[in-house]
Amino acid sequence: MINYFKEILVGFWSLLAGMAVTIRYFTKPIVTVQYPREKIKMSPAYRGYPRLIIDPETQTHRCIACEMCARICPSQLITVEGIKFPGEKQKRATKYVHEHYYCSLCGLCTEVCPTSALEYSDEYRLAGYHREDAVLDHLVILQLRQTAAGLPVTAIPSAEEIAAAAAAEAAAKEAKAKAAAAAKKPQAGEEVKE
Amino acid sequence: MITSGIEEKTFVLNLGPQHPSTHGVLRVLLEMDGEYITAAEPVIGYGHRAHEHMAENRNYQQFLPNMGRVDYLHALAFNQGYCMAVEKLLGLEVPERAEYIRVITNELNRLTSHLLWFGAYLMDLGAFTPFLYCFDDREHILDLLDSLTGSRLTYCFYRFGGVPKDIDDDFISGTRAFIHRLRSRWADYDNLVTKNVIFIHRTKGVGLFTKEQCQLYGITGPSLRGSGIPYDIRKSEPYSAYPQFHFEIPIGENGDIYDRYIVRLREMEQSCRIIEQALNKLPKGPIMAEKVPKRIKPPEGEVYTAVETARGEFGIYIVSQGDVKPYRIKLRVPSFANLSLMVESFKDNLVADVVAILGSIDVVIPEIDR
Amino acid sequence: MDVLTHSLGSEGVRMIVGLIGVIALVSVNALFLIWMERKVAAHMQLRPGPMEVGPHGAIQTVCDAVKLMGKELITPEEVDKPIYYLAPIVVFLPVLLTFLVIPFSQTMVIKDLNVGIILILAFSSLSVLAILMAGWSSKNKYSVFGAIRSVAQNIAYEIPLLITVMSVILMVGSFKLTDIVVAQSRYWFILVQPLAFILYIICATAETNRTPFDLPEAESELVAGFHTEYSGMRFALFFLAEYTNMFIVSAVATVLFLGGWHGPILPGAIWFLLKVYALIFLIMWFRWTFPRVRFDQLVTFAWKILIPLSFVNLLLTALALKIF
Amino acid sequence: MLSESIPQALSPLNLEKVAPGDYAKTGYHLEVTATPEQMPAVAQALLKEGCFLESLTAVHTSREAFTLVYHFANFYELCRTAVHAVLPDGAEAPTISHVFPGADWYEREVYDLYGIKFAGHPNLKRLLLPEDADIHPLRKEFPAEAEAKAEAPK
Repeated sequence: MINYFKEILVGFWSLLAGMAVTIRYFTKPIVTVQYPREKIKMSPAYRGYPRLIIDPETQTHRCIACEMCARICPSQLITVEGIKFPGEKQKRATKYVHEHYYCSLCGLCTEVCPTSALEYSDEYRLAGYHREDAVLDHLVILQLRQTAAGLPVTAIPSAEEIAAAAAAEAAAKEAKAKAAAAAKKPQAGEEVKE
Repeated sequence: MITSGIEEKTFVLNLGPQHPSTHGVLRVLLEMDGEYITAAEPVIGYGHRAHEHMAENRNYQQFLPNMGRVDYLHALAFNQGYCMAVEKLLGLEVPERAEYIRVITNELNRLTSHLLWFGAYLMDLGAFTPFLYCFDDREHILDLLDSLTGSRLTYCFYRFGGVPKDIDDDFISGTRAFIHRLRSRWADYDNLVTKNVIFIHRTKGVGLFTKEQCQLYGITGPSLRGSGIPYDIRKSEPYSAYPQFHFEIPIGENGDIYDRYIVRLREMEQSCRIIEQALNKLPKGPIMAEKVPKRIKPPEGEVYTAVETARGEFGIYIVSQGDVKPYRIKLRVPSFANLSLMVESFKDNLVADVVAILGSIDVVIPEIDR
Repeated sequence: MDVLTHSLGSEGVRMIVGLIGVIALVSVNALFLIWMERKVAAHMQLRPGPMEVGPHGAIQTVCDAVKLMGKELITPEEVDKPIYYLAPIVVFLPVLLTFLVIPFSQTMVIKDLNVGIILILAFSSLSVLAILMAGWSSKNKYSVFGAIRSVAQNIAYEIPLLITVMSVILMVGSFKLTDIVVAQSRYWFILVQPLAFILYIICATAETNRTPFDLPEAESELVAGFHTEYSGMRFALFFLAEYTNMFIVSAVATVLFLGGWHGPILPGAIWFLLKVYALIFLIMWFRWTFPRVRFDQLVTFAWKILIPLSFVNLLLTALALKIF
Repeated sequence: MLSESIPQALSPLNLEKVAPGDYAKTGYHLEVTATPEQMPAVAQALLKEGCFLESLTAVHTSREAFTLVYHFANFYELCRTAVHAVLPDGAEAPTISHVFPGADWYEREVYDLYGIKFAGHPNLKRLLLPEDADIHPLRKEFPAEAEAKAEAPK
């Protein structure tokens, strides 16, 4: 009988203790953020979609179209094309498209890049109305950012320019091949294929 | 096997796949006699993404992001298990500092997982408010991990041979402040939940797992420790920097829901202890092994490594045939075994207990489905 | 007005004005209560709650009501149609009728019946019939569970509720609500009947199906319980009835224990409403603090704890009345 | 010491190989090779030693054969036993789900993903894939992810 009443009292007391907690929190200030009105600054390490870095010296991107990122990407969503323009030492990207809807933001592309040409953006509003909205042309985005920062805009090579460069390169290669007729081609496309 | 018949006095209740408390897309067919359950049969696989098949078609690095998505609540443990297995295959030695960073982030991640479980479980039992208190706490950890790893949930942080980013003073002071804050909250949680008479009545003596059942079904994690078996991979098969820290393995007595609950609560405190020790003893040095090959191409062989996730033992079995792609990866996930025993313990319980038992073993359905 | 008074008599005018007043009160009150519930819940959970429509989201519930009215009324094919259609109306009408006897102040009572308290208890018990109808006709297993639970729960909790009310009535010697309030002009009955008050609040929470006794609609177990298959305005009627029921049980508690309209300075009606809303806040406070009890524990609790205690209370009251 | 008592318990079964494993390299303390037919007896012996079934899986080792891989561990002592059993394609392996009920789901999973049938299993149906699926995706002849993507209509 005593146990019966004791149990009731202990139980009742535990309920009161719980209610004391909630009423205490009732008077505390709120901790949430009213999103569209207030925004939180993203941490510097935040991984948005990867984008091309604007090199502070050359004021353009550093991509040499080596396709390392395209090969390591788990979802195979990066398309890079590049060509060696006459008079330049290295290849230069003519197309860098990122199909962001497949991206898992793993960060392997930014880590593997030999010229550290990629960084994460702090963009988190990635919703779109169409699937195509998530296809990011990084050279176009780079132009937009350059315009916003008041820097000279890097032109995207047109198809004719690319064709001309390709022809020039082919010609140069042919000349080189003739010069070293017996030499083998150095790199036979390292695999990591899909 | 469940067969339904009109003339029988039992009937079949379809719980899920869309149900407020099946924690994802789990479907359980319950054969009921009134509100009592006579048989239960789970139907899983709604979230099957064929991770094991993906593994066979990707090279070792490309499989890394998958590991954050098997169990999205304790992604870093899965990261670690996979990295450890590949490091074992390659014979890589991980630097001390990297191991410490792994332990710190891993335990923080365990805290997020347990906090989410705590909140979600109380929500299963009908109390909504603790859920948001936990999320308030959890948000602080997510901010910390965000500042380090760049993502908030499906982390892909560890790399073969170490970690890609070092922790800074802000992270260390933030972590210390968080642990202080979390400890000040235990009293509130106790008053609001642990001592609550309704909670105690809902959980004591319900959903018993005996030691024998645990052995037969291969239960691991807090569900096992609630039954009184002190099996925790962090102690039983020490890995990473865990042997260097002092911590206890909380165990329960009866193996009911209440014990599993208490085990998880105490485990959170132990995680805080581990993090504090790791921050105090954090060694200086590199965070990446020196000779990590650019192309990961392990020699022929097979390896099995196990790590302790928030839900139990995650084992990864890799068969390598000396290729850049793994020949076979098997993910031994804890909830898979735990769920198969849980179904047994549904019998002769009320439908309200199904929700309570299901929540108490903390299933993450994508982990089971893989 | 004179014409009306002439043709209907002053009593008739009183009834019509009262009816309009009640309908207005019920809907405005429900809208306010839903907003209040959201705000209470939000602030207990460290968040602001609705903030977008109107100052502090005050018009949010109006928008929701309009949305619910505009929604399609979905009728599942298999349901038992007449009962399915009838249930939302059956749940709502008795709720309206109970307002007939609630004394907001000495004069603000539509019809001061001799059996006021009994009328309220009788009509509020009807809501369980509506829940049974809704659950049974929906042909959904979850709904049936909700309905069955609701019936068992209401039967179990009706008894202690009546017995606790009896102990107050013993003290007053009248079923008339105004008499009960007038009897409290010197002191409130909560001072002499604290146990009865606690028991009454527990039973009232169970009667109105609120957490921790919200088993008929236990969200995490039964999806939405008896109103799983209802949509649009039909669902809104259930919702309205729930909140109005909360108002009624709190009003009765105010009358029985908190001295009704008695209070200094402010007019009686305002005191009455203040007390009612304070009690409603208490019930909301329960909801956002406690987990849900299990069905068998709920019934055990009623039969093994509440009913014996309420009997003890009744006996003690009778003894005390006999002695003093 | 389990690493001694388990080989003793297994010795009457005449297994092909019971040898200590290279823990640092593979994570195994004991490596056992058996035939699928011996598996119920092996499981029984390990159950008596207090082990639990950690995982059960298969590897499609070659066109003709699978290897069933069983991992056993113990709650109280660190001793992982890996049992390999080679199973020719098309053959049935006896179930161990009557010994370890936990193997029930693992065997269903292996059946689901490889099409290996387990004789005596009480409820051998698909676990992860839909019940009407007609594929066994972890067999090596199943098209790889990239090929499947290419075939899928855009």
